[in-house]
Amino acid sequence: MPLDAQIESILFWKGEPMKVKKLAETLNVEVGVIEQGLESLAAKLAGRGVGLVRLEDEVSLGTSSESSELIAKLTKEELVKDLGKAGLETLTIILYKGPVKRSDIDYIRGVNSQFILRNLLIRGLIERVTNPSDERTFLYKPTFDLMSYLGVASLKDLPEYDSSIKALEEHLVTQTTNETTE
Amino acid sequence: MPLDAQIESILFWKGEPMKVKKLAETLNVEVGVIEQGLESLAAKLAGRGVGLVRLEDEVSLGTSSESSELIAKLTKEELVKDLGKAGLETLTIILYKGPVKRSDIDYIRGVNSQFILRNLLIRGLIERVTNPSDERTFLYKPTFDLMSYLGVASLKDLPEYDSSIKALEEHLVTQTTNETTE
Amino acid sequence: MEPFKIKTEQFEGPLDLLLNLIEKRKLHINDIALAKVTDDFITHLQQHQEYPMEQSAHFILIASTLLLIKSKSLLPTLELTEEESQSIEDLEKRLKEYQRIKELSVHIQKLFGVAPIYWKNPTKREPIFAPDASMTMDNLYETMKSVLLHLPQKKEKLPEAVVRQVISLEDMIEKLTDRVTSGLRMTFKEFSSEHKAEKVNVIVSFLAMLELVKNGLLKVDQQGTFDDIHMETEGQVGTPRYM
Repeated sequence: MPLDAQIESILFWKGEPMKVKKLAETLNVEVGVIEQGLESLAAKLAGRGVGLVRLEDEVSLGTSSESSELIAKLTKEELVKDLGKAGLETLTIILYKGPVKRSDIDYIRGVNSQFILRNLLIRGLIERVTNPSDERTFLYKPTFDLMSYLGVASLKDLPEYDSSIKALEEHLVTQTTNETTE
Repeated sequence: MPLDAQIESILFWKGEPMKVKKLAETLNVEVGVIEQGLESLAAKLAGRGVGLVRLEDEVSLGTSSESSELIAKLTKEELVKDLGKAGLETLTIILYKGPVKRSDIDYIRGVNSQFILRNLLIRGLIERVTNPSDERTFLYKPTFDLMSYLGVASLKDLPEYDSSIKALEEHLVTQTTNETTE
Repeated sequence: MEPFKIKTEQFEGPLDLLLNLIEKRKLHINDIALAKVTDDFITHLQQHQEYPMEQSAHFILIASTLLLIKSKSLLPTLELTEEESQSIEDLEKRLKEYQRIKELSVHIQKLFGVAPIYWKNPTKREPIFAPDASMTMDNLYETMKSVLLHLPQKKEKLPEAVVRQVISLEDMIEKLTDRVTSGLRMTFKEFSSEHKAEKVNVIVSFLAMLELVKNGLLKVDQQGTFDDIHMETEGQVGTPRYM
């Protein structure tokens, strides 16, 4: 059984996002080999009813976005589509800039984002992880459920993703130098 | 999107067997057409990690038989894995507050608990029952096995049961009232 | 310039309001645009006093930077400290970044919930009772205590510095009003030198002064480019209408 098929089996069985590293351990190969397997799997799934969704170091299988109307008819779960202005702004910052500190979100929006972040966390649209460069703070990043709502298989598929990442990073550099005066 | 891909999407999402007739209704075609689509899907899935399983008038997707060893290994791992902080936290809330809605657990923890609940269910630590006051939602409660493992005859035997419940309830009330203003 | 009519719209914060004002006038983000919308911004603040304490603190901080910009445009001789120039520069940068986020958020709005990807429903499995060594009564109780301890606070405490500045704004208006009603002829330099302890007071004095100017309570004249600004009352001075 080829590696891409093995990966497909595991992801199907799991039905949840899985770390690439975990796949490598399970299949007893290097991470690089898994990455190749994932590429090959993605190619084989092209045009099919199921596709590979990637977010940072995790992957998951999901229905292809062409079939969402079909599934929407079958599912009883109603998607809560209302984000509100604050939610929309905050999600945009996290999507195009994440993982991002709360202070950065507050700085860009000019208001305290505590409540809206909590709201988005509870809705499962974002997640909070410990900041690797400062253990006392957190970083906010998108979840697979957010990808699901947006119907994108990768952040790179978001409109203007590449150009905006660059623009925002330039801002961030100037901001970090200013931060010491705050 | 070709019919076989549409069928694949639906069966993938469903996660359990589905009647061929139901597929025909959903896709608004004759049963015979679905049968052709299934044949074509089976052909496309040959040699892959996921295959079509047929049982009388029902079909489902399942991991291919070559991967059964791999899956058995993962299943075992899942059961012995550490619950972790998030798992223990969720379990504690269900023990004290159960039967409890998922949204209440999410509010109390301030994060989404979807995957953790799934793991606790698989491990037989909690069970899911239909919410008597809202049939579309579920309530989570500790299993009998868990109670006897802990040696508690009743939830009231848990340390500081009354005061903890009171604090949780108060929080849930303020949460709900805040919610409407956001 | 005519004060811009602002619809009763819910703004997410001072930057949201400011951006809205600039975009309504079809201006690019720069100091000229900011000076132009300063009055609109202050007007909005006066008409919407219902913002909660913390919110209005953020608004007032931005307002003081705006008034600084406006003052500079009215009085080119006004020397800005490095910190003041920095705060002006910062405001422009933040606005530009916020504007970019707003543009991008249009994409997100269009995508959200339209063609979702669905995950696989969990396949039914017979549960196998598999407890974990961490599941002891002690641990469960400790975990409950920690859960209760970490229940989110209803309101986050307002940073003290912010509160102090808000309060000083009101003080300053009161003091300035007292001074001018006594018909005293004074210069802005004298007035602000009484409070040189804190830079923010200078801004706030300006704010108060400009506010009074706008309400027609004061006449400001500047004799020469490098002269001080003279302030004097024009007839009867009432309490500034800050309600």
